Amino acid sequence: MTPVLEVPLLDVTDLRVTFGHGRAAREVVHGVSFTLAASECVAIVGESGSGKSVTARSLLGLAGIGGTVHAGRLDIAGEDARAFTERRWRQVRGGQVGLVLQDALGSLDPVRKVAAEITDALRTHRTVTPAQRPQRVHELLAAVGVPDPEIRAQQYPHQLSGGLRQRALIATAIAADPAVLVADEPTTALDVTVQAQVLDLLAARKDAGMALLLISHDLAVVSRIADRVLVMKDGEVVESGPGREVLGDPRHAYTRRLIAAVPSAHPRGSRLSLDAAPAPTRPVLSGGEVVLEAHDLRKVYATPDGGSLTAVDGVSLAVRAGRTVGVVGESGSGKTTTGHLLFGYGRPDGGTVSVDGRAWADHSPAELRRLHQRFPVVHQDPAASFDPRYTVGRTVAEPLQVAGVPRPERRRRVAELLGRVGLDPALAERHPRQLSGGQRQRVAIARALALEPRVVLCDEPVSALDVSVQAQILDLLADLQATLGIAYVFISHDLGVVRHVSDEVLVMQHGRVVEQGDVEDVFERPQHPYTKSLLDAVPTLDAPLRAAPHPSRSA
Amino acid sequence: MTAPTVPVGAPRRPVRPALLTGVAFLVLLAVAVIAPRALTSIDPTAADPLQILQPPGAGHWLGTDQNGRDVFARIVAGARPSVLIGIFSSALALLAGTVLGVLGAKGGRVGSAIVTRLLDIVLAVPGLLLVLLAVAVLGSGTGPAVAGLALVTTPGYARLVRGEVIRLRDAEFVRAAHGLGWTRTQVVLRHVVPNAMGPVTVLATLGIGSTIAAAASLSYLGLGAQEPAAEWGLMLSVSTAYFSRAWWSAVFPGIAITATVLAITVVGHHLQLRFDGRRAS
Amino acid sequence: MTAVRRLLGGLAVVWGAVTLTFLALHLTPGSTVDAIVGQSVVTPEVRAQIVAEYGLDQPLWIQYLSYLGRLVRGDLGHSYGQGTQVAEAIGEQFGSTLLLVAVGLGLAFGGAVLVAAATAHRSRWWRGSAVGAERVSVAVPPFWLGILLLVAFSFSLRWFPAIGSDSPRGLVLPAVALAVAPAAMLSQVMRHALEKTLEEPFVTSARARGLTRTAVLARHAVRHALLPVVTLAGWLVAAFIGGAIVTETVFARQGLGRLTVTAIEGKDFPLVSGLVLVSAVAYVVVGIGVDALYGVLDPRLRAST
Amino acid sequence: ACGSAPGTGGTDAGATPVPGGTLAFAVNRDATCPLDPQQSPASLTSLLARPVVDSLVALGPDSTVKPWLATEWTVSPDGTAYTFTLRPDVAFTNGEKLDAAAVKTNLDRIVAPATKSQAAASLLAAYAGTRVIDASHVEIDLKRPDSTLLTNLSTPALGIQAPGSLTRTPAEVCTQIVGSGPFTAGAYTPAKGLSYTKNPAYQWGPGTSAHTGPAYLDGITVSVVPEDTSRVGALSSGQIDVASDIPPVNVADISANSQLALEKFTAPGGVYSYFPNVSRGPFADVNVRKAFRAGIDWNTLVKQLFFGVYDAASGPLSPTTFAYDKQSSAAYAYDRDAANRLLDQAGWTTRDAEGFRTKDGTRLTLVHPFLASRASAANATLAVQVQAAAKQLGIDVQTQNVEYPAYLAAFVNNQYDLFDFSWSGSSPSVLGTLFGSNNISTGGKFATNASRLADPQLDQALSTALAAKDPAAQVAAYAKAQQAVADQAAVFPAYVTTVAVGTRADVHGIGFAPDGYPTFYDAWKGK
Ligand SMILES: Nc1ncnc2c1ncn2[C@@H]1O[C@H](COP(=O)(O)OP(=O)(O)OP(=O)(O)O)[C@@H](O)[C@H]1O
Ligand SMILES: Nc1ncnc2c1ncn2[C@@H]1O[C@H](COP(=O)(O)OP(=O)(O)OP(=O)(O)O)[C@@H](O)[C@H]1O
Ligand SMILES: [Mg+2]
Ligand SMILES: [Mg+2]
Repeated sequence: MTPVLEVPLLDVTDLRVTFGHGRAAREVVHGVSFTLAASECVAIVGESGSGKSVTARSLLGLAGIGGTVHAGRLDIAGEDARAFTERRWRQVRGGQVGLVLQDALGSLDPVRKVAAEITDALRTHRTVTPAQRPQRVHELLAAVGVPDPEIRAQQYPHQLSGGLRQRALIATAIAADPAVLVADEPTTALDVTVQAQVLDLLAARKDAGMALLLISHDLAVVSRIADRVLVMKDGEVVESGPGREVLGDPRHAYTRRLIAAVPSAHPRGSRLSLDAAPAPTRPVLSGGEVVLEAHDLRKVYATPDGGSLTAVDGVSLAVRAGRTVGVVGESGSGKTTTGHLLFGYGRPDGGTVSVDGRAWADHSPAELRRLHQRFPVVHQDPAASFDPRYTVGRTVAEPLQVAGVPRPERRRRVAELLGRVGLDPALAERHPRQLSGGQRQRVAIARALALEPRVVLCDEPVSALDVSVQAQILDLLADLQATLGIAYVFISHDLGVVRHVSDEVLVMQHGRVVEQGDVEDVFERPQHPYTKSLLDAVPTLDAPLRAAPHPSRSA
Repeated sequence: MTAPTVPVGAPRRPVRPALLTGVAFLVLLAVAVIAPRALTSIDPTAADPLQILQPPGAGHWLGTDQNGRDVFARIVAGARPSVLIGIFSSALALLAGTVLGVLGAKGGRVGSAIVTRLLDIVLAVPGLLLVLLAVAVLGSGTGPAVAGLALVTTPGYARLVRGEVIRLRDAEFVRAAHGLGWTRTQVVLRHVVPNAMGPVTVLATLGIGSTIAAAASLSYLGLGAQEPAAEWGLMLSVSTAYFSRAWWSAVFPGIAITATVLAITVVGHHLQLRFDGRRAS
Repeated sequence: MTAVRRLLGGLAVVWGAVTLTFLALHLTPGSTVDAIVGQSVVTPEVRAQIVAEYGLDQPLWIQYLSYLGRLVRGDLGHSYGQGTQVAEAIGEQFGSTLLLVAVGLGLAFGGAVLVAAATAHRSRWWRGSAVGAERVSVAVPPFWLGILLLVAFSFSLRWFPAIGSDSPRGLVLPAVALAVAPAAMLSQVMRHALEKTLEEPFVTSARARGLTRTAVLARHAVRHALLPVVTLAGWLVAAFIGGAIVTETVFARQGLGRLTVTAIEGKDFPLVSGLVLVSAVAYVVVGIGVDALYGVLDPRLRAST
Repeated sequence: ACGSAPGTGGTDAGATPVPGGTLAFAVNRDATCPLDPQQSPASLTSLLARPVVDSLVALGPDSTVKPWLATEWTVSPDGTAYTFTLRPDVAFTNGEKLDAAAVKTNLDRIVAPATKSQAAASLLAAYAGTRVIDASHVEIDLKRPDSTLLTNLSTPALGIQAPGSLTRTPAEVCTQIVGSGPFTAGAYTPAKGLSYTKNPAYQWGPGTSAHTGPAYLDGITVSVVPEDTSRVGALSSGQIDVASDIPPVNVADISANSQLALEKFTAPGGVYSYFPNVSRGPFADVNVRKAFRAGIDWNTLVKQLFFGVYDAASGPLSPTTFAYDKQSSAAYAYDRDAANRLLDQAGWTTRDAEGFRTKDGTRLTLVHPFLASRASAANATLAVQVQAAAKQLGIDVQTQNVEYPAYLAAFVNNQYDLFDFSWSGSSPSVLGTLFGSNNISTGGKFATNASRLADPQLDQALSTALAAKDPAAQVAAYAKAQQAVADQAAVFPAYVTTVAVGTRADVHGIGFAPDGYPTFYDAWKGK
């Protein structure tokens, strides 16, 4: 079988996508070209907002509301898709090209059973007789590695874990046996173990003859599975070629920066951003005094069915001035809850938390309000933590307002804070939703820094960002710690990131701490099986790829 | 070379000419409310038995009614009570609804239970019956009509506000605001209430219209504003009896009501988008 | 346990509504016996008879307690004005109003779903004119709309009878007049919800599976759009029962609405209370039904997983 | 009585009645006790009971009394005993026979307090008892002479219902009555109405009717259509055959429509009037009352507002009433200058900023409670015009819109200066109802003298009239009474209550009772 002789399943030349009309028109994809053949995997990587998803959706005629697609060539299995009627498109969608949308968790209708979603595809493309459909649904679920498919098929999405949902979504996409599968970030928001399972599944389908267009910001994932890689930036393909070449020997500056920014490749204290200034020297504060201390924390939530769920179960930890405590663990293991309890939000159902040696509960409401100002939180979803009516300036100024800083002084300080997190002070006039994800993240950090914080809770501050933006933020935090002696509690499911920033780490599972200690000890010599499985599942860039531009990390 | 074009989406904001017309109409309405004399010098209550049901013409632009009064003058004069009924009762209901809604969500176990029950009770009694009762207790006229209509519409707003406040209570940014060091009350006033008001204000702009319509129904049942006062709902309800002979005395007040409501909703919708900051550049 | 609590809550609402009515009616000026007698000449014996028979000489709180006592025993009392048992007077009219409200609700829901589905995310013109029409509809006084409908479809075109409660055809115009304003309100709410839903990734996913627009609407979007509507159900029921008062008058239908007007005018306390009771019970029942419906529409809200 | 009123015969002249068919009739309101006129005072109740209930006697259009269930009667010389001979062949539709005991059962029931009769009992104010002489002879005894008894006996209120049916509770009788009339009634449903079926055995029609034997119509359905537009529309679109209470504004349309016909009937009795309260405020001064009467051009108002359908009144009684006094009508002429002079004389000489007259710093203000929720559109416009016309005289009429209980309370508790209504009644005895000093509300009790006039001369004339057996003497006494009312300016008559009933052109033979409601015994539908 020689792929060269075959007609490619996808043949795209000079794809352009515009949103809006007339003067409001904005082209977001500027001439993307590639081909994809059977049993091949092409991966698109690149900056957030660079047009990866729009490109993917355009291949199914679903660029988005208000989108117009132009292309020099857009052939699907040898047929010119530009001439497709809506009817023909419907046959192609799901039938010839399956799509796994970027937002996996929102891609299954919450009010419909999993089986109904898969059956839709079967019904539309008449792959099997109505009588055979239930059987086929089970087969599909089994094929994507869902255990107990008969039971799962009858459940609703909210009754499935993220990983199961992700796999069910893939099942809907491949239900009608499309020749091509477009998978847009199929592993975001999954913890590493589940991520590994999904990638294995996609690799298996590919080996079985399916063409795969994979979009990801995770270079390690891409390096494992892709035959060819396209690197996108600002709507253009800046570099393309066989995966090994592009990742191993990047030519374009942006590609280089991307690869450099992968944190697991760097030891603590090194800079991630290529274009950043050298790191300030980090004062050694190994024995800083204990600021926050938790002992045997417990938190129990009532579940809707009348039962209870122990979200945090016997957690103890101490945060010292100028140090970083990392918290890792699978989704729902109690990381955020622990952080909140530690920072005095909500009462624990057991155990104690003390700040400077005194329990939160022993402080008067007024004292509490004053304390909280010095223990700010960067929330897991920063956009949600801003009042949607407020401008950036007002958002950052709010803690100052609470503290009674006069208005002109506030304005000055806001400008200074924004500058500090690397944002243009002119952004103060904008609303947070008009910023990019990375900018928003920095606004949250600027707000946290407004009143000389002592400890900052950083809850998944980088989970949704591409590596280059992530790098900027991690560098900033390190700089602030070095200059101001701030302590962090750093929550993430990305082990590489945690390893990069933390002095000490907690590994959580089912509300319990399964392992705890110095970050290097834990990551190099994991004791607990769960920690081991986490570390084993971490995809890594192949050894040769780590070569440039930094030397591989030394132990 | 063009490839398939995906259907174009719907507009997210009112078309400009509609907005301009709406604003212009509201300005006119404001003049009618503040200085009716500026629009016409005819006395709206000057009944003349010899001028009954004259069709629109030179002497009377919009004709005369069953009492020989000038319809245009009455529409101008009727703007004040009608608009005030609509606006006052909506404002009253909005205020009461907001306070009750916040109490219902944040008034503690007992407080919120009491508030929700009270709202349920008011909702459980049919609206028009409540207004009838209010009018029966307070007497008929504009004041009681405003009170009655406000009473009826309050629970709707209150429930909406309550729902929003409960939703917002757990919103990340409200928790964040607590963390910034505001007191509970400050958080409610600065963050919760302003954000809860969005959907409610949409309902309230529609509410102004439906209140004017409801006030008209009251007049129809003989309970709202009364003759010889000029009030749109009253004009409409009285003139329906003369419909077969004098369409103008029924149609023009109807147009006045409808146009007011349209103008308020169009402009209100626009203001709300502004308020939300969605359009800010 | 929740069932018991809900039942108690419902009882509290019914009790509150009845008490509110009692207070309001007894605060209104004018003596009850005059209201009963009306504009007619009665001998003092007749007057005394009326006072004694209805217990009008008792202090207010005794009248209240004895009324509650009778209610608990299931006795709604005897209407001053109708001269019949309240239960009987209401029973006679109940069916007609129920039918009207049910058909009206059906029309409002159906119409709103259709209009919202047909215009959500459609062209500026198409959607804009629907929105405009809805705004106007909300502001049209129902009696006025009723009369316009009569003039157009009954007197001129003669498609529908103008009056009467009996024939199914006679139900069309009143139901439409009753449904238009709530339908317009509903349709706005639904379109908003539909448009939000249509932007959800699961809709794009469904389309990526090859589903038609209609299939997407029917299988996914409509169900989500119904959720906020269900929230409004309590308000809707109240609006419909209230709206029936005017509609029944305009279309000369028998029913509880017209009975309500008569009862209030005549200070017919037992009858008014009976009517409030019916409406409160309807409200509570609908509330409970709606809670159940939530679960059907949105499995996330079902009690057990 | 099913007498054909003058003017109604025109449409059916020469046509031969066709039996059969069901007549659809729409009325404009509900009554609380719709079928038992022995309990209910509503005129609708009289209308609805009439097809079912026969009376002892019938009243002709010329106020002559004709036989009906009673073939003949005698009055004792002192006027306190009336003896009736009953028709032998009359059967109620429940199978009972009409006899003297049945008459006694009915009359006794009317005056029994338990019946809570709100009008009928007052028609028997002088009733002492009924004596059964034998099966076909019955004597009604009175406490004092009452020349209106025969007229009153002709009304449905004193009609004879099947005695067996009266053992039910009053409430049950309210919605279902049994009589000996040309129709039997089904049960009444409020807000909906009822239907009647022909009584095929009927052979005892009143002496005033055009035919004898059973009714022509197979049945009648009555529906309640309060909205004027709907009622008129239903008639013109053919959904109903007859509509009651056609508003003046629609009269011209109906007359002009060849498919429709209009039946008009000017009821005898009181006219639609405004009454001044002579017991308090500015109207205590007879000159102010006279000024108000003369200063408003009632004639023009009525002609314009009611599109020429109603006639202006000139006196408290309608011109069709027995003993109507033309002499005294001169007092009701319009004279604006005289009115202003009278007001000046009364001391209301100064004017305030709004142009209203004042005296000693108080404005000439008249409180006018108005029941907008029940007023017809026509009466509502009249109120507006009266207010506007009074304003031109410098009088501030404050129309207060109130709800029914408050309206009644204002009346009963003497908290008004002006009150408007019409009081129909087929005999001139309404003068006593409206102006007799014994009919003034006191002690929170409703009574019908709205002007609260207590004039000994008037009272004297009224009791003379009641006692007089000779019609000429009655006419003389009533003339005196009408003159007294005019002298006192105790009423501002507006218009003569005119009943306008619209019908399809193929409906014939609708009659009018003297009280002004339509009757259907002679009615028939052409093909
Ligand atoms: N429906 C739309 N209407 C208008 N603009 C859109 C729409 N969808 C995407 N865009 C814009 O197109 C650009 C490319 O978006 P796209 O979703 O393809 O980015 P991406 O490369 O997938 O980024 P990420 O890594 O964050 O998913 C962005 O600037 C985005 O704002
Ligand atoms: N307010 C709450 N009520 C009930 N259960 C809750 C509540 N908050 C959290 N939980 C539950 O507690 C558990 C721990 O949640 P937590 O948010 O701490 O997890 P996490 O480790 O931060 O997960 P993720 O990585 O997804 O953010 C989860 O099962 C969650 O569903
Ligand atoms: Mg994307
Ligand atoms: Mg979390």
